[in-house]
Amino acid sequence: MDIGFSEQDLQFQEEIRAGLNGAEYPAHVKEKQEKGTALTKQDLIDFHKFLYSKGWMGYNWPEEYGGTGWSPVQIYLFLNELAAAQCPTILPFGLNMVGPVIYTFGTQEQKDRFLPDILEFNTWWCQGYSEPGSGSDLASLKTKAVLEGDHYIVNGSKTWTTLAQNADWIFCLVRTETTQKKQEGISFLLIDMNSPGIEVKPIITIDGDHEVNSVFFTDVKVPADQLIGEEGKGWTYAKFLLAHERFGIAGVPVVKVQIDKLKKLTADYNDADLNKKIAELEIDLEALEFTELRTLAAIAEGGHPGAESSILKIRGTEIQQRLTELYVEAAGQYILPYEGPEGFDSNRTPSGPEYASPSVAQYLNYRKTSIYGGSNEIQKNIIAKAILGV
Amino acid sequence: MDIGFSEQDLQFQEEIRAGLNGAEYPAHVKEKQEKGTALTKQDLIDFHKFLYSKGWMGYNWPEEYGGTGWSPVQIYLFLNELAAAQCPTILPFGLNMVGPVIYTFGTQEQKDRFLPDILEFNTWWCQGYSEPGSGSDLASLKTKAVLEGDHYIVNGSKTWTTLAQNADWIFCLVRTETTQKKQEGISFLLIDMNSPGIEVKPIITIDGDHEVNSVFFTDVKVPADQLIGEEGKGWTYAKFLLAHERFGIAGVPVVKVQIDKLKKLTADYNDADLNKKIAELEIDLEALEFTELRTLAAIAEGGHPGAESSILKIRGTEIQQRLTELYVEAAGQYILPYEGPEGFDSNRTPSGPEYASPSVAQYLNYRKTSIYGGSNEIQKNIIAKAILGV
Amino acid sequence: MNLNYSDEQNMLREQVLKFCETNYDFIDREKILETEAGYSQDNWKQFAELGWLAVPFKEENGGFNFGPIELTVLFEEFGKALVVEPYLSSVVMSGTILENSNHSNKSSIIEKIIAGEHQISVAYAEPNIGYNFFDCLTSLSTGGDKLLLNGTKSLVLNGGNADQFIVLANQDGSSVLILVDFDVDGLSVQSFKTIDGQTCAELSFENVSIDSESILASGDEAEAIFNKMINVSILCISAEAVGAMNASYMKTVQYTKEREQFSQPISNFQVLQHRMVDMFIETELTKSLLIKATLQLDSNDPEAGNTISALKVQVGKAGRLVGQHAVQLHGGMGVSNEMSIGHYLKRFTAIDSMFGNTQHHINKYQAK
Amino acid sequence: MNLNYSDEQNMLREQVLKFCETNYDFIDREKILETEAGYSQDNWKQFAELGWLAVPFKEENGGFNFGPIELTVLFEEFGKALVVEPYLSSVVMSGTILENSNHSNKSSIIEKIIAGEHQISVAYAEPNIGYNFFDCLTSLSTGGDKLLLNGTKSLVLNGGNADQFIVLANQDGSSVLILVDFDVDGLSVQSFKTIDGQTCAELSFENVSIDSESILASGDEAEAIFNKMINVSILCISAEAVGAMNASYMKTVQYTKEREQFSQPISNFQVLQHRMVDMFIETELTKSLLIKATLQLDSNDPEAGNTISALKVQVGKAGRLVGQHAVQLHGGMGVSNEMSIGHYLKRFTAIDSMFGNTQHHINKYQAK
Repeated sequence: MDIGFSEQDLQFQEEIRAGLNGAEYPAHVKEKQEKGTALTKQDLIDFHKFLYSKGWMGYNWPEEYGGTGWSPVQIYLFLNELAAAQCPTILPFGLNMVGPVIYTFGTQEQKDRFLPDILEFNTWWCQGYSEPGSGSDLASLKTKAVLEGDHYIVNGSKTWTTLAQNADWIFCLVRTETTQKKQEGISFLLIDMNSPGIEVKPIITIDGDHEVNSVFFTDVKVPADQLIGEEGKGWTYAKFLLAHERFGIAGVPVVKVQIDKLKKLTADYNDADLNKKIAELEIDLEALEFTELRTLAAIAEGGHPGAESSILKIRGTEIQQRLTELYVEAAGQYILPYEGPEGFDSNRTPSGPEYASPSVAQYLNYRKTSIYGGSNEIQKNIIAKAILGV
Repeated sequence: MDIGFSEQDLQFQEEIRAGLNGAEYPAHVKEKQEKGTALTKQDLIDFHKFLYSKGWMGYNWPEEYGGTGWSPVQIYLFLNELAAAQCPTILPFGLNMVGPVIYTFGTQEQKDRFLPDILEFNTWWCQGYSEPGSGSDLASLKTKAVLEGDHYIVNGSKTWTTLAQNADWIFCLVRTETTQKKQEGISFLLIDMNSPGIEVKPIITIDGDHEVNSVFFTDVKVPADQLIGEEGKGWTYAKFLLAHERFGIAGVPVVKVQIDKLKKLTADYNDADLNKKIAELEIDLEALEFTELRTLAAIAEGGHPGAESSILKIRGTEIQQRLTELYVEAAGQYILPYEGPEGFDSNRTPSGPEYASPSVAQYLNYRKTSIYGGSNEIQKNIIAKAILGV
Repeated sequence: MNLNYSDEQNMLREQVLKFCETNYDFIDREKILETEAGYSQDNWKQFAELGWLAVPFKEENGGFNFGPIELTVLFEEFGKALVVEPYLSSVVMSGTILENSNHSNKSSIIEKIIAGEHQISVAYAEPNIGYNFFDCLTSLSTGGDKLLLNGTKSLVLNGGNADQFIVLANQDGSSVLILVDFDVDGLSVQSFKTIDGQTCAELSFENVSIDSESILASGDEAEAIFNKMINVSILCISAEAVGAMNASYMKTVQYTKEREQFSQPISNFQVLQHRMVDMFIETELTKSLLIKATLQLDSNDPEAGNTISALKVQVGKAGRLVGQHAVQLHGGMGVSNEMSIGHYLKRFTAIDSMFGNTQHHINKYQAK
Repeated sequence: MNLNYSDEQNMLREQVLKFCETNYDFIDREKILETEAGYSQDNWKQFAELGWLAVPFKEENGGFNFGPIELTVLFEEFGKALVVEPYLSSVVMSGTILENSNHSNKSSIIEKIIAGEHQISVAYAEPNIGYNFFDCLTSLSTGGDKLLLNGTKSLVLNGGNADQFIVLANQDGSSVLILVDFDVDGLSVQSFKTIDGQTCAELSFENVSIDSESILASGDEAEAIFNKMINVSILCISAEAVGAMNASYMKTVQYTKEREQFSQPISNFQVLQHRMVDMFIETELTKSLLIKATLQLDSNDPEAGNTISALKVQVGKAGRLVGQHAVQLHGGMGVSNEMSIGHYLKRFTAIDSMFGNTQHHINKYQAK
């Protein structure tokens, strides 16, 4: 065991840092990052295309599929540098979710067709898992796909679909068969969002933002070769994906940067109570960060993310939520004026700390983190099974 | 609504205070209280007999059975004065547990036979509920009572029996019949601890003290007229008793005094962190105290202690446990030397704060409070039923 | 000691409850939020007609001479329905200061408030002083033979709708409370929506000319009156929080009994049951401290200030717990703006932030 | 970066595990606790024969030249079995100071320690200075042509069995570390059992004559060595805590699967399941910080001190949570002295109190 970074690792870190500060980095994105302005769809596309241009997009993919094949330490350093440069979060839907499913369970044709576009960010993916009737209990889903000739006909609806309004493709869990056991009869289908019969309706969340959507499917025709793996095996792929999704969901590098920011923002007040709460959060974050490194190392040794990834999801989202609470506490009464997703009109901005309004929006928005991706209660059920062996 | 105490109430308070400071108060008990020395069995008897001599013993009993018939406010004031004078806790087994069962469900003969001795503290009672196999699940108890002529023959064992080593009588839940439904077939029996066939074995708890015991019954003959109410109805009486027991279990007056004591003990250090934790505990205690008053008031209006008494049990024991943690925190490393139930040899006492060693013993001992009297998890199940209406 | 509400108090509660059931379901409220004023003038008129606006005022000023108990009854019910009408700012806050001041004209102003024709907001907060309201930079100074008011006041509740303001300012190092018309020269008002669907304004005073009759109180008297106002205000929003907690856990219980997952209502899951029990317990404990503080304020108990701090701490913690659990147990629906449940969380967050947050009042209580 | 234990380290773990399985079940331990010394001299002899006492020492002093990693391996396994032998005091604490000192005789003393023939305890705590060990009142002063040691040292681990003491004292406002024989004139030793079944002593020095060769280090050097000793000691008891947490949750899982209530194993109850999940999570998180701190100490990383504080905080909180939950889920059996489970809680409580408790290290970490 040793904790040191090798000469190569440090050089790697330098390269990433230089790249993020280099001329190729999209200037309009950087400007907005620094100002804290919201990014547009195109900004995000430009950012991801920049990553691709540097060869970094497949940071957690095997080389075989165009990935970097980086070591856990390199992945760790890469994500830390992105966060330190206040880069946008890499969108997980293509890269961390459907991508690994396709390269693990897809046909050669599917790999050739979809993986390059994911890496190049030519396609924006979204996730069609939850339904109005099935949140934590995914297996109870009702969206139906019926095979007619060489097409499936899909009817039903999905909900809480993040950024569906921007998406080109959606990966869906659909029911292809009704069986006794709810987990059976579920299939994993890739659907073009431009297909006739798809309708996207916004859901406004309590922070006032439009991030999630309902997606309705009415007689949507989906070519049968867009089925992943076998019919009825969708549950297996879904569980594989969920375990991968949990990974990185801890958001450690971003939280680290945000804690430093909070410390700077409140440095003048020197509030002992707040400072101690921040210290306790930092300690928890250190523990989580090293737990993530241990998990990464285990995976690099050929392990598979299991119950450990549930720890990352649970504790990661708890820490994220606590951090938003500390921002709100620091901002005090100045959280009151409501900014809205567009930000205040520059001629009409309330006084008080500038971070106040975004803080409360973030606090409200982040309540979702303990609900999505399998609620934290479900994660605890998963761990309970694993440690109790029942 | 109004919060003020009436002239009579204030006069009543004065009377209690004067009584506790009066000449009749057993001097040897007072001396030990002030020194913090452990009280003997005889000390406790003397204290209770003093209460009886003042006419205060039946503080929460109806006048009809020799009680004081005091109002909730008077009871509140009485218990506060006892705590402020650092009196021993009134033993609940006779007064708060079996007493109300006897006067509510007993025969006239049983009332005449047992109640006066409880009030006068001529009999020390203990509680025979838990068994090795049935803790939270009381209804699964196995101790058997078989009617033979005018006697029951009792076989089985009870455990966690507090102060059984001092007791003259034990009230027991016993199985008189085996039925499908576990709650049926249970009866409520009063047993003389001097009966042949009873054996008491100490259980030492993690603080090193001998407070609880196992009680074994081998062919113990119990006169049939010591059965309370009807055979098979024991479960009803047990639930009635548990609801009464929870009441007062919050221990508010004692905690209040102990918080003040902790503040005084640590005043010199002026530890801001500790002081804030104490303040938060005091706030929670204020809320609990007024909740208890509300419950007392509701009972005085003819209500029956139900799910509310579970709040008192849960929150009361949580507060008690947190207080012990604060004492341990305040004492720091000086908790290390182990005093034992007898206290340090006066010639061999470690330096460091005197309260250190008792603090850690109390901390360890008080882990029991969230377990006994129906564990806090069981209390939450009870409330869940009540509020969910299922 | 007597812990029972009087018949009159119970009737008042019934009346408010019925009003909210009839006029204040979630859809009604949504429509109100979309209006420019941010509250319903019709409702306000009804509040006046029902006599609610007269509740805390003395009889000599045309009020009902009711006290803290009746206010908490009103606010508990307001809290359940998330009422956004500016009762706190226009009746409680400004009313408390006016009644305790020596302003020659106060009776006639109060009469107009009671009639629902006049609204006054208190301007106490500023951008850089946090919860230390008396450290304000807004100052009243002598310019020639005139008194001039300069400075910025922020977070003025319902300020965009106010006809007058009561401004806390600093005059030569001592506090003053000044009554200012909304349309005086040199005052500009900018109104914002708040996170919980209400409104607040920022006021900027530039050499606003003040005549000495507009000074409601000054020095120690001003601070005493102001503190009294803060205490009553905390009591009212705490009562509102208790109502909102009640509604939150009741709605959550209802939802979990209806929502099925894994082929059963999710209320079957013990972890969720105990979570709801915690919500219930915190609600009850908060209600207890609310009653204690109410009765102490009612009887002018010198301990009332400490209990108010204790209450604010409990409201902060319990509101957070109840609000967050309610959202969590509603799952995705909890974070949707179209369900009421997330709006309770927003209101709890706003309430915690006002008049000193949880940590502020822990420190205040500790230093008692 | 490499997070795998070496084969050698895994073998050491296996060896300790096997030893404890064979010689250290709960009954064995109970018997050891009842002895006068409070530990088993036989075990100590075996520790020496197995080479464990040589683990942290440099080769030049007859040691194995192992580092923090091997120490944590040992202590994790000790923690699982609640081993009471005085490895911390007699090997880690005194060994660290000796090795880093310039004492002329240190090699031969260390050889005797490694052979299991000699025990030294470090006397650092005092009755009135809390965790500020350098503020000690025990002083080394010049009396005529002699150096005289006066004062009281408390909580000296295993002090009743020590052949020598290393005493932290104050000499003209600067720190000194002094080696003192247990039987010198003017030193009295009083031994106590500790709450977790170990022993500690109180030392009283009355004009104890010290020759200058017994001074192991002084001034900044003494403080640097002392701090190093504290860091390694925290690391060792943290590893012990991780082992104890592991054992606590595994035993709890086992118990809940066997214990039936309401006609089913209590492991069926979701609330208890999630409680055990929390125990598991805290154990894993603590283990992570333990590894981080270990590797930083191993590589002399200047950040190591902060991570040690973070670790001590995590150990304090997690130990409390795991220990308390374990007792609660064992019900009455949890508070019985005849079950091991309550003894883990006692050890967690002792560990939290040593070398700075949770709050102390939060403050230290915050001030970093």
